[in-house]
Amino acid sequence: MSAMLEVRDLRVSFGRTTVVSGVSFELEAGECIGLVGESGSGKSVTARSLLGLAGEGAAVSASALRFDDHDLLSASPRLLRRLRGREIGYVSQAALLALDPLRPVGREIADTLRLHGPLGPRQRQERAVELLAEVGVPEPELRAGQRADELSGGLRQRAVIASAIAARPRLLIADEPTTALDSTVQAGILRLLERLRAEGMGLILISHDLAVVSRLASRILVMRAGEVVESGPTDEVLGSPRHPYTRRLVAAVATDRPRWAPLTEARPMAGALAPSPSEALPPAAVPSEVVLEASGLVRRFGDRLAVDDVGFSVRRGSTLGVVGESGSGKTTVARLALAIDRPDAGTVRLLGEPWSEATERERRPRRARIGAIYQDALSSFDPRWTVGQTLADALSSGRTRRAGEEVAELLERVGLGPEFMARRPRGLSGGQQQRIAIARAIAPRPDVLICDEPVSSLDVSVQAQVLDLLDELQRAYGLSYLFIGHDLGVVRHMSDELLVMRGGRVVESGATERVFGDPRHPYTRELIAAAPRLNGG
Amino acid sequence: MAGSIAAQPPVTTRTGGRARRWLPWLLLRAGGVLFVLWAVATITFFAIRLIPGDPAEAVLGGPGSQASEEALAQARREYGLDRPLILQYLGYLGRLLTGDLGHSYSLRAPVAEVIGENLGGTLLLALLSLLVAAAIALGLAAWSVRGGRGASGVSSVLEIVGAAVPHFWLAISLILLFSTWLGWLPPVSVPGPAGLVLPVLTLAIPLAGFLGQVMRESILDAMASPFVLAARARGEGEGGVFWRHAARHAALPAIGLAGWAFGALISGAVVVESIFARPGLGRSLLAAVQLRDVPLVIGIVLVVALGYMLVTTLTDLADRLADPRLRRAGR
Amino acid sequence: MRRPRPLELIAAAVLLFLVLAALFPSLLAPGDPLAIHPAESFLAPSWAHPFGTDESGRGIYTRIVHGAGPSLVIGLSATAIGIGLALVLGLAAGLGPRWLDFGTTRFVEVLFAFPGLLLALLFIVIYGPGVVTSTIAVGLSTAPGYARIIRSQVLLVRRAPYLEAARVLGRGPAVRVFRTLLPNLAGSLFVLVTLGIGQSIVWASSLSYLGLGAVPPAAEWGAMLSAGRTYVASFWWMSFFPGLFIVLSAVSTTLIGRSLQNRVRSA
Amino acid sequence: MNRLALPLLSAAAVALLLAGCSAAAPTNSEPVSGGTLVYASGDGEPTCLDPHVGGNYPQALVATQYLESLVSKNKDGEIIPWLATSWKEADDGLSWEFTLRDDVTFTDGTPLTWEAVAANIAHLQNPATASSTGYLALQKVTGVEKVDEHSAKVLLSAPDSALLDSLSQPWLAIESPTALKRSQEVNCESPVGTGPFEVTAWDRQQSITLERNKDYDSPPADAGHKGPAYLKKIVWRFLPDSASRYAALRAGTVDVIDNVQPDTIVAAKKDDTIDHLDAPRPGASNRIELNSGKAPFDDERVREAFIRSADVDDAVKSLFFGTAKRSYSALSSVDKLGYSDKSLFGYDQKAAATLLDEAGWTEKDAEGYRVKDGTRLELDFPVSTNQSIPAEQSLFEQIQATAKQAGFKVDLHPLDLSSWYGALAKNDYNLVSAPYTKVGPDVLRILYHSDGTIPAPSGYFANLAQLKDPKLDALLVQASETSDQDERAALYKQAQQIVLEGYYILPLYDQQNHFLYRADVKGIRALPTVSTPTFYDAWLDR
Repeated sequence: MSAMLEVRDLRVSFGRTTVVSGVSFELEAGECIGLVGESGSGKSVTARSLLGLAGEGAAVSASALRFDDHDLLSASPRLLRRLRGREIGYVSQAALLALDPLRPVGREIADTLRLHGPLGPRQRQERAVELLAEVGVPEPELRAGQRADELSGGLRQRAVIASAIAARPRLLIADEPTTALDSTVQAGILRLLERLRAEGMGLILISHDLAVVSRLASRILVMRAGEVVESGPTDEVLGSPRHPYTRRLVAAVATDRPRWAPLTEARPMAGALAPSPSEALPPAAVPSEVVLEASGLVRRFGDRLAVDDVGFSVRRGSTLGVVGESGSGKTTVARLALAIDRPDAGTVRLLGEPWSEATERERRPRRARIGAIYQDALSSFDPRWTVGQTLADALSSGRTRRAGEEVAELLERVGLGPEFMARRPRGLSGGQQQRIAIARAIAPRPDVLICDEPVSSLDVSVQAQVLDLLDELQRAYGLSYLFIGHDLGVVRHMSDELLVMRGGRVVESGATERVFGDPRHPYTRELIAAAPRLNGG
Repeated sequence: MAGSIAAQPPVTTRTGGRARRWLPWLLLRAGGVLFVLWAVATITFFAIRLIPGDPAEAVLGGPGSQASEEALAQARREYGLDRPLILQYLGYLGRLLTGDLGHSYSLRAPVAEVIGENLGGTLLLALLSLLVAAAIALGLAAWSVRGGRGASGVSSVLEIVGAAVPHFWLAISLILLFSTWLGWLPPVSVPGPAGLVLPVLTLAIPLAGFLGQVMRESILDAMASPFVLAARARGEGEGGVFWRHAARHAALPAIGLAGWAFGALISGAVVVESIFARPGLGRSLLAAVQLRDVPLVIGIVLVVALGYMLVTTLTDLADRLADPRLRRAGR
Repeated sequence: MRRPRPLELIAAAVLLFLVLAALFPSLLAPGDPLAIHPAESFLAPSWAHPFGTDESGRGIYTRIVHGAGPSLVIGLSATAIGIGLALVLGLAAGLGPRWLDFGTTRFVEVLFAFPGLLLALLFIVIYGPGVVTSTIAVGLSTAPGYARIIRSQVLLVRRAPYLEAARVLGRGPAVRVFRTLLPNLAGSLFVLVTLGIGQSIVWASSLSYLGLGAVPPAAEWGAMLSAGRTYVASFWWMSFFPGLFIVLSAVSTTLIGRSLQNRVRSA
Repeated sequence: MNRLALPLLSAAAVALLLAGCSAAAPTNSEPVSGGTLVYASGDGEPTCLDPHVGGNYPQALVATQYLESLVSKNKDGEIIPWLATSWKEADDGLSWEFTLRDDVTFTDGTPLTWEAVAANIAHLQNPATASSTGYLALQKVTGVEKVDEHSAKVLLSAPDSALLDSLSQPWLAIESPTALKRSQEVNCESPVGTGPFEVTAWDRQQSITLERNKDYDSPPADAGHKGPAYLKKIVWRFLPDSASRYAALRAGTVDVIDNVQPDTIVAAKKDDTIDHLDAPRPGASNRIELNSGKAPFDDERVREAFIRSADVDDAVKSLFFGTAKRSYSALSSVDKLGYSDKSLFGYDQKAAATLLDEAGWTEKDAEGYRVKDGTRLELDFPVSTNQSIPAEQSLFEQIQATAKQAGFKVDLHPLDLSSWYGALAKNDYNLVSAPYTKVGPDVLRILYHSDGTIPAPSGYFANLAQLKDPKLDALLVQASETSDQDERAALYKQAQQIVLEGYYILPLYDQQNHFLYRADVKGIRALPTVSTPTFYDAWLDR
């Protein structure tokens, strides 16, 4: 019996640029195949072209593109519309935006039933509530009437899946279903997809996160720049990757990689700072002075307690990691540390002197001592300035914007050539933007750097380069980091000591290896268990 | 005749929240309305006093009346024009609070009655024009989204041209075309629908130009958004996607524009009502100012200001109901 | 830079013509816009008079060219007044403490509550008709619209992450406002200005129509349009061409503004 | 796009065909009773329908349909009976006795008696009525006495040869005494008269409704028929925009329009569905008054220079398309005693130049304007946009242009009515043009007697030329008192010679008063008193 879905050397191009070329795979009912690749690898376009939604002006060709006995290539728009939703379900990439903010969630689910089912409006509404329950949404009646922004990320994702499977399609395409979700929520979503596959639904799982794909997919296609560089059973591809790109991808995953272990082939650091490429060695244990400490921090927004009695201390040259799910208060702690926000109670001291109690005027000269980098680097740059101007401004603390040789040297230090000076941040890749943000932060030679989710939105390989850069700079300048993240593997790899936060409180703290070795608090244990690991299970 | 507007819904006052917190918003809003009405009445009261010419003369059948000294003196006493300005003002405010808008000099009738007669005509004209403008703007947007390559270019130019046409030039051209040459429609307003078509079109086309430009951006954003892709992936046709999703998103900036649109419609009504000889507040306002009919001017201005405040309060409310993000973001 | 679309070329050509006409009218139309030739009144458009002649035999083309100056001056200065006042109100509301924001917003609402035309009417009836008063009147009545937009833009930019980043880098409030906030505000202001010029010309012509604008025999488009109004049934060209140029100038300024904005945004 | 264009074009073609040929009008010879006539006026809506209050022309136009005067006039200008069957002036000229018709009742049932005459004259002279035209015309009346039930004696402080002329005007029409006892507000809204129609509704800013007076039978002597009017109803509308007013007439939405622009008269001549009624108003001709009360026009040579520098003939020909005849007289050509002298007003730039040199305005400034000891020869000319039709405003612009060649800088200030009167009250003018409608040559006394320069309390004064000539004053007073027609004609001729030869005014044309009406509306005629159309004899040939 031929496969449910057959794709033979699929090719998609927009005008002259080819985005996908030579992609072939088959899929049986109840089987899950994984498409892995970084952003721009064409994995998402491949999936969408199955629905005829590759995009405006896309030219799709293939020697075979069959779903059951339908030839998707020559299907009429009417047939495609009948297939979408009824036979092939699709969970779109930016899942958190896949629900119309102005319409109740239940209505979005009922729409699929309206398009493909005989049910009247009232039965559709009831069925939508049942579907929400089926995908594990608590209080489905209440949630069905609410709008997208009144639901948490996880619930929204579940509602999108409910909408995609409402008409019981035989194939489900899940495009980045778990990005930007906390690990525990991520685990829940993957369990749901696993159940659907087990019930006989064909599943195409698309993600940049190898660990996520490895948990569900029986076979994996690794895509790079529109081509399949490697494909085969999951354990083979991950266990003994044949293609160098796959190897680099597997290596770049920070989870379980010890502190200081370079995630990228050790690249000789140009310039005066090239340390000897010795194996991962922590810096000499210098008697560490506390550069930044906080005690008894409390911060309330309206009737919500965002930070409740949080204390910590960061030693010179070392990294304090702060891990917790969204809404745990870690970003608020960062803003209190930076004295951008005033605590309701408790104090922050920088280099031994009062920091949160000081007035803004007193703090201004000492601002140079503490820098910051953010998850969305681009929005932290003045849109009208070029890279050169941004860095010159940081160097001269605002007086001159002349792009001089110090700027070139600063760029070099973060691994970028002088030609970047004239460029506008808007035109650069995510990784390059974050490097420039780091260059700007270290320009005034700070002692402490607050890193708030610096790599969360970067592809795995780019993430690795940025993390290695941070390690190099820490070792070269004795910088101390307050490193905040929700990806357990990344935070563990970067931090010497760790804070685990939940609901605004520190539930556990201590040396990173001790906390991961024998986690004392149940929430920490649950977090560690939920973190996806390369070796499956 | 208010200024132009870019696609930017106004930032509303800073309170909001669940039912319990609606109260402060309502109180603040009511306070704002009262303040604005008081300010408008005061400014108009004193501004009109700056106009050259003797108010008493305006009382006696308008300017150029060769009324005798006794008649003028009697009029001054009757309308209290001989008392010091401040007393007149306080007296006037007092009567205002009791809802007495005073007596129109030129029309020799209570202002409230004059406004009552004319309000209907202007409101009907304004509402119809708003609806037609919205329909044209939405139609253009739908055509540009689904009409293929040239469609969106042409429709955006149409919008810009529409917004750039002066009301009276449009009115004259429409009369020339539809009445003088084609003879389909009466050139001046006659009872019944036929008399409404040209005046409404004259007001609606420029407004549609503005609404179109404002809605176009949010419609194009919506059509390219993930939730529209998800809808298509569910099997929704292009029509369904436009009317169920994109059109609603276009309503947001349009609602934000309603306050400004109300002002533009009233100003436009002054011109349209005089060309088409339609009774209404716009025309009465123009005549009242020229005849220095103080009570009538202030009466009409107050009613328009009240109308404006109602519209902005409604749009504020609609904003919050339509887009919960505003409410939750505490804006 | 994107290849200019045909529309932008046309708009640029129209604007070029208007600016040339405003600066060197006699270059484009040698005749005297005020000289009367009673024998040649009410002539239809012909080679001698491309836009026909008016009731006093004056060439309408000549008067439109000589009218470009005053009309553009009204457009520019009314916009300057409108946006200038709006900038003060918008910045005060956007940057100032909450009570200032509340106060300014209420003031803007009062201005808004006045129908634009009434504000202009009162102003003109008090200080007499004429180009200067109608310019100030148009400026005043358009200010609230702009103030509301500028206020929302300021609030938007004020909350932008790059301003907070500047604070982390230790920049004082003055530096943050003048080196970062205002320059970024200028971008969105630019669109307002181009939109404003077109609208001011249109509104100034409406005032002339109501007999409150330029004093005859000045060759100002609004006054010409108003004068031609009574002859519209027999001599359509007296109203058509001034009206056409009012629309053309408003459309071309808007188009140029819009395309420059797209250029800046995508540069 | 072309999918849509085809149906649109064909529909337009069909419509054009329809509009082109007008329905063939059934031609009846006998008047048909019934039907509603729609009158569209270009004037502003009157503030009061009782012409006693204020007293302007829009009031006269509508009041002619429902109020009647004691006497009327025929085409030859002779006074003819109306509500009064006969009248006799006392030998000493200090009183007039009027005998009234005994078979007339007001529409509120009150019979017409001598009391009506007394009540109306009292109402006109009562300051509360704030009458202006009526009040000025009855300055010499001291009281009214009963002679018998149907005849009254009007007492005068001095003989008044213009009394009958004044009484023939609608502003002094006779209203029901019972109605006059009501408040002014009510009376303004529904005045009660004896006319062929009566006011039944006034929907402000929309229309006035007049309905046929069934019991009417008191037409003036020169009326076309007896008994009630033919029309059942008249709807009196206000369409200020002249272009849309004319379009409404062509579209058949309205039947009669006034304030017709010259170009539309010419267009109407070519359209056989529309007829034209030309009824120039009596009283002063349309003229530009030169303010001799202040420099530079206190010097007669400068006045003549200005008049010689104004090319009025060409302007009138080009702007009015021959619908208005140039006038060289202070009075309307309707008035038999009008005197004109063409030679005084020839366009002669050379003469103007020599006169200005003689008057000392020898130097010229950069722009070519005459200068004398530092001051420029500048003239303020406030123009009332309500009272001067666009063609007249263009005429002033053309005069401005030709006067500029002679060195006069004429500044035109178009103002709304209130500001215009304000400027006159402040003597803030050198040139001005103001129409004055009045039956009879006595208008000269109001306009040129030195008493006319004394402003009324409201600041208004009629003698805008500010002419103070004792000899002229004496002539005007004597003329207003003599009842000998020949002596009266000679006196008024001398008076007009003084005004014209003193170059105090620049006459333009008769006060234009044009009406256009659908060809199928028969029997419209203008009353020879103030040239207002009456629809008593009108009927619809439909």
